[in-house]
Amino acid sequence: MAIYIDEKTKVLVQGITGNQGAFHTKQMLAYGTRVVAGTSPGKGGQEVEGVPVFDTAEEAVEARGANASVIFVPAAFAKDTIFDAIDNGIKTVVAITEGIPVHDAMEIMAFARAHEAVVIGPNTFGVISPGKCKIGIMPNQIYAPGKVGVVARSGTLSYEIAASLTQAGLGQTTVVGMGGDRVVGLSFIDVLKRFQADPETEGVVLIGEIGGRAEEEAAEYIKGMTKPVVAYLAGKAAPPGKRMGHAGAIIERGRGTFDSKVKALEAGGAAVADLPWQVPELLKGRLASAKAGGGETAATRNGNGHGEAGKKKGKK
Amino acid sequence: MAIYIDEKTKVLVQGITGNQGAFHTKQMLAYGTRVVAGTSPGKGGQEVEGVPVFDTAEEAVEARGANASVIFVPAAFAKDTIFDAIDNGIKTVVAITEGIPVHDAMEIMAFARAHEAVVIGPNTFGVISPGKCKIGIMPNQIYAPGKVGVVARSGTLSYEIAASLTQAGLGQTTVVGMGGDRVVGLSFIDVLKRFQADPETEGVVLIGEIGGRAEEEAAEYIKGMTKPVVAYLAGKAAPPGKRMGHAGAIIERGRGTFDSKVKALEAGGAAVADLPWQVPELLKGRLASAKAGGGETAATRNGNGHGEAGKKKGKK
Amino acid sequence: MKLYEYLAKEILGKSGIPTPPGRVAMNPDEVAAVAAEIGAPVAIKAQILAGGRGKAGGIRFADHPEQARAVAKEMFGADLKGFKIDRLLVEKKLKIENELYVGVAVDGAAKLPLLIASAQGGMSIEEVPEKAIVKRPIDITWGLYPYTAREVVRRLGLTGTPAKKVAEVLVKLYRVFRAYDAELVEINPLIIAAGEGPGKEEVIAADARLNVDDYALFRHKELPVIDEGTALEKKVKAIGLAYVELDGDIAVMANGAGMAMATLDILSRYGGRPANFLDAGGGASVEPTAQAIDVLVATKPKAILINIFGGITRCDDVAKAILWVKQNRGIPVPLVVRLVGTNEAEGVRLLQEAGLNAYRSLDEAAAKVVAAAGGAK
Amino acid sequence: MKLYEYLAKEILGKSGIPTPPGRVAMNPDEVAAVAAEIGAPVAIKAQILAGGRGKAGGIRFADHPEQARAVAKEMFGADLKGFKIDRLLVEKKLKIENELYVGVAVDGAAKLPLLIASAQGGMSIEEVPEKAIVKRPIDITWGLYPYTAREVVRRLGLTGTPAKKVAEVLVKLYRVFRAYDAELVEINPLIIAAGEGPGKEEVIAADARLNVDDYALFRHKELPVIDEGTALEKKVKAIGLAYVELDGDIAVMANGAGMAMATLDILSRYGGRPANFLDAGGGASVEPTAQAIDVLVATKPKAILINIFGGITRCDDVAKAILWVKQNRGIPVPLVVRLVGTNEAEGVRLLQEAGLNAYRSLDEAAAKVVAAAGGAK
Repeated sequence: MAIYIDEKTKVLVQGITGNQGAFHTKQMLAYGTRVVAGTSPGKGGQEVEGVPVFDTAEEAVEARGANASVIFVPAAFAKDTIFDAIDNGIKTVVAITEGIPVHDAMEIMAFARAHEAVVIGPNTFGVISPGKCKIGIMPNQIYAPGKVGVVARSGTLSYEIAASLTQAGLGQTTVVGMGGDRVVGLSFIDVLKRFQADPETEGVVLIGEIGGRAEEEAAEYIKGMTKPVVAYLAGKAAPPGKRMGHAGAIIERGRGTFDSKVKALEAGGAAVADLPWQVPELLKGRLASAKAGGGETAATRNGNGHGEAGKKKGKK
Repeated sequence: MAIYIDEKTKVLVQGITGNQGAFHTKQMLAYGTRVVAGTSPGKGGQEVEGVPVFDTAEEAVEARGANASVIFVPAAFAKDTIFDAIDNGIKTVVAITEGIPVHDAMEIMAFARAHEAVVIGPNTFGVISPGKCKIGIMPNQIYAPGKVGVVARSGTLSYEIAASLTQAGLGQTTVVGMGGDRVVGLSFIDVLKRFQADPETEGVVLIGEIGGRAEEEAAEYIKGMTKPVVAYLAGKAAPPGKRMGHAGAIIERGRGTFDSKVKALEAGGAAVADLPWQVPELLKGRLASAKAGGGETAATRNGNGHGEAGKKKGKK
Repeated sequence: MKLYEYLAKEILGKSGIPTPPGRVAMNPDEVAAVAAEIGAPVAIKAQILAGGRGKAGGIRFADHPEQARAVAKEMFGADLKGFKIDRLLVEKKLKIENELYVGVAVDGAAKLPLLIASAQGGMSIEEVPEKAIVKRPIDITWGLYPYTAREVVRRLGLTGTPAKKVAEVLVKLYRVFRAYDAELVEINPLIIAAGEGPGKEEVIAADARLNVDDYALFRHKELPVIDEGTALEKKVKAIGLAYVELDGDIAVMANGAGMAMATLDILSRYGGRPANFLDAGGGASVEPTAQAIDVLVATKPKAILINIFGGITRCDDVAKAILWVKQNRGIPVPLVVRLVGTNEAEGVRLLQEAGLNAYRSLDEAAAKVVAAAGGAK
Repeated sequence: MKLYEYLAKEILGKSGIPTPPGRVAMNPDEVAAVAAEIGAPVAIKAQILAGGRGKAGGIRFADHPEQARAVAKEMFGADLKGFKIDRLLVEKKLKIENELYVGVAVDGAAKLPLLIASAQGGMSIEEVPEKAIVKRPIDITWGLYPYTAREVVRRLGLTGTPAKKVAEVLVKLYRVFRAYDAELVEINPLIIAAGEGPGKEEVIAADARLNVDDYALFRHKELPVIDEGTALEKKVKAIGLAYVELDGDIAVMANGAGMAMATLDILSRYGGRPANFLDAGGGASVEPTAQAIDVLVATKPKAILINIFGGITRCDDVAKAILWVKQNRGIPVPLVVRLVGTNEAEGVRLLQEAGLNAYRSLDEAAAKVVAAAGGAK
């Protein structure tokens, strides 16, 4: 199994006639994603990469049974487009678009909540269940099917780590990009809950960064998880008070520092890797001891993972 | 049992310091209603008829456990006041206020829907479960506890008929005023469903009027009811195209005529009285035959009630 | 409150919906001047607060300013559907490709705004077959978004530039509906004009109606006050009560619309003919009630029936109002009063002290007043 | 985008929130003129886009226009918290009874607007103890209604006229927050002035901050353009990318904020000191990427590291951008490129053809660039 999307997911590409929309439609099709329809107001009747284009999500859902949507429209039109998808019954929306006004994002999340839909992003690289379905802009070649769930705030950093997992023989159930904007649809906890409930996922990689309180909150949830969690955090060397590109990645008033996050995650029972390419080794250790230890929760374990890989220490 | 309100209902009077609010607080208390609190922004700390006044519904709910509210504030403030009640957990709001803008009413109903609250009114005389609780502005002396449910669009006309029921020995479980505005919280069907489900209610009186399609829609529902329904409709002599005071009471394009409503209701199995004071007699006949006939639905009966009382015909 | 076409168009125009070039004119010279200014041929349209104006001859055309003046002279002062023409809207005559209907109304049953559209515009929407009408309830919490407008225009069979422009009009029309507390805003016809060729089509509001919720006028001080109805109806409206003129000889006051209608029904049953009815409403105090009775007396009926079942209205207040009119103005015709409900005892006592009788039974009161007015007709 | 205090107050004032009489002035004469116009004593407030201005001496007072001119002469051109003072807001000095804090901000975790208020205004809200702060998330679907404002002012311990007026300010403040796509709007202090006695208290926004969401500026053409940051930061922002200046000697470009931060972390681990970082973002095409590299070269670093894991960004585009800069401007310092992901093969081929090497391993690339910049420090 996978979370959010799988081989049955029928994808609608909204904004399919734009450069990015068309390029990634091709990439998604090449990956094997069932891209069934696209929308582009005023361009209904055209085709992109063999995919039929409609004026409205309504037609795309009626004619092609789309049940997930990916958004490539410009930021100014994103709210209308996402509303279109959700109002027509689509329950999973992946918003790639960057630069969506934060008030629009708040309204989008309220609309999604009222309609019990999930919005992944905005400003996300997407979500991929390797071998089954890819919705997003991540490279096709770095993933492999397997047992590890990955959740990340940042795109390229997650590619780096996903590629190292794959290289180490650790395939993925699903890799989820939460998105880099201040207001996004998913929290770490939302995704961790899904991985915890997914029978195929055996371990989880959490890729966070400085700023905000999301990692600290996730740490609380991790305490009750029965599956091992390995984290990597970016921003150790970032100076306080500077916004580091992502909306949230700024250290303010002692909150959201690298150290506070590492401390919280380790207290929650997660292992924290020093370098991206140490994640696979750390996770292998954790998976092995989880198998040995049965269904104990992270909080009952006393392993402190920070530096484990670097120091080449075994599991206590 | 009663519907919407009963002896456990703890009433908050919003706009308690105004003339109408204070007068009807006194009347409700005299009836035995548990009026536990009032609100009037800026007047918190005062008392009206011994009832403590608060600035906010929040305090009234916290301090006094109010679980229903009645609205006497001027129309311009009604939306804010009703939102206040509902947002603080009150699930039954009786809006007496006349003249609420229809856009405000639409927003009130959307807010109530989102919060699973019931709004009775606006522009209603209220709701009364005789002997248990009265929330509204109806005279205290005309009701009696009993087995008949009454639902009406219009206030004074319902008083007329309730008084005649009481006089005839037919007490009431609950009398509900839907309100005379174009947008109100309850439909006939909403209330009929409650009466149908209420074990103590044995028969129902529906007091309608020309205009709109509410009576025709109710007639469809009545077909499936196991309890007898007697209707009285106002507006037989009203000329088409003139708005008769109530927002809805206008006959337009052949819709909502007296004859179409009578026809629909009779087809649904309801008896329709010619004059208000014929209602009790008609209902007694229906109740007697319902008792004899058991749980059959109105649609399976073939009684056509129109003029029954006038013509002194017995039940077929 | 209904707005004149030209005012409705001003509002639509400000909201970004294209309207024809033109202006209202109050006399024939002004009509000619506007025609000269915007360039003939022009349409000259009577500004009255009623529909079906076109069929009744309320829209005429002129090919040059002088002809416009002549046409205007014929129109000013003429009677149209019961209204005297006192203002004309002079507009550029349009080349029509296609006529649509678009409107937003309050749907009482759904408790939501209802977007209504049809490809068969130009006639009253009531005459359009149901299957040619697209209806779409709008979630008032969220409003009307472009995607919904696109769904609607698709159902209308529009494509290309007209589809895009009509969808934009729908979004703006809904904004007007909300911003102006409208009960109804409609554009009929919304015309599609050829423009400068394919892809350059223009969409223009050729006629418009905007009815604002009377209850919401307190927050629309920007709007002019437009009074509808007869002089008496206006007078009673100013008191804050509802009044309807009928064609009989018994003046009727009751409290509550349902009760007022039932009172008419019962009078009819006894062969009486109501002259009017006045809904004293809920909780009117002494002074407006007295003013209302005064209005009834002024209609010179053969008899007056006052039927009050007191709830929020108090019987003693009604009695006081009756006595005030009786003492200060006099009531020259038979007055039958039926008084029950809140503060009934006090009200009856006050009337009795002044030598007036009050009935408890409406049946009896109705029979009595019909007899007083000369019996069944 | 941060607005100057005087612009924020203009907007609050237009929205019905009382602000002190006053105006911005661009030179000492103008300061004296405003002081004469509104009447001394006045407050003279440096307009800079940073907080903590009061403590740093950015607010001074004058008892008459000439003193105001003298004070202004001292202030203009002075450096305050890294900003050069080029405009002063001259306002009537207020008699303060009480200072509150009120603000509305975006709460990322709750995905909702957050109303924040405290009876302890006048200092930075970060310094106010948590228990003295009232926080109330607002359902963006419905907005902030007066009843919510009343609940908040009750928690602040206000009663009477101040309670009523502060509640009104909260409702208006939320409207500004929404209407201007604010990330943050705050009034600190919101002062309560005695006015003409009990019940006549006045509530006035003594200082104001309004930060508008950069992403929403496209729909706020009514706002002036205010550029923050250093010249280089502005230049990169104009290209549409994110740039942060640091104090080392290795210029860094990476794509994606997380990757950029991780790159700095890894450089640090090898003892390297980043001079800056530039987030090439997602999907930047050849031209902006070339401009970005050009910016890095202009910072005169000892070495440059470009770290790209291509997703929406295509490796071949990055390679083309590098080659364009190399050919047209020249790259005078060691350049280390790490290139993997979308269109990697094509990108690597292009670089190789031009005699440049691309690494697959970030570890290796980081070690290489630190060495090129002179080794660990």
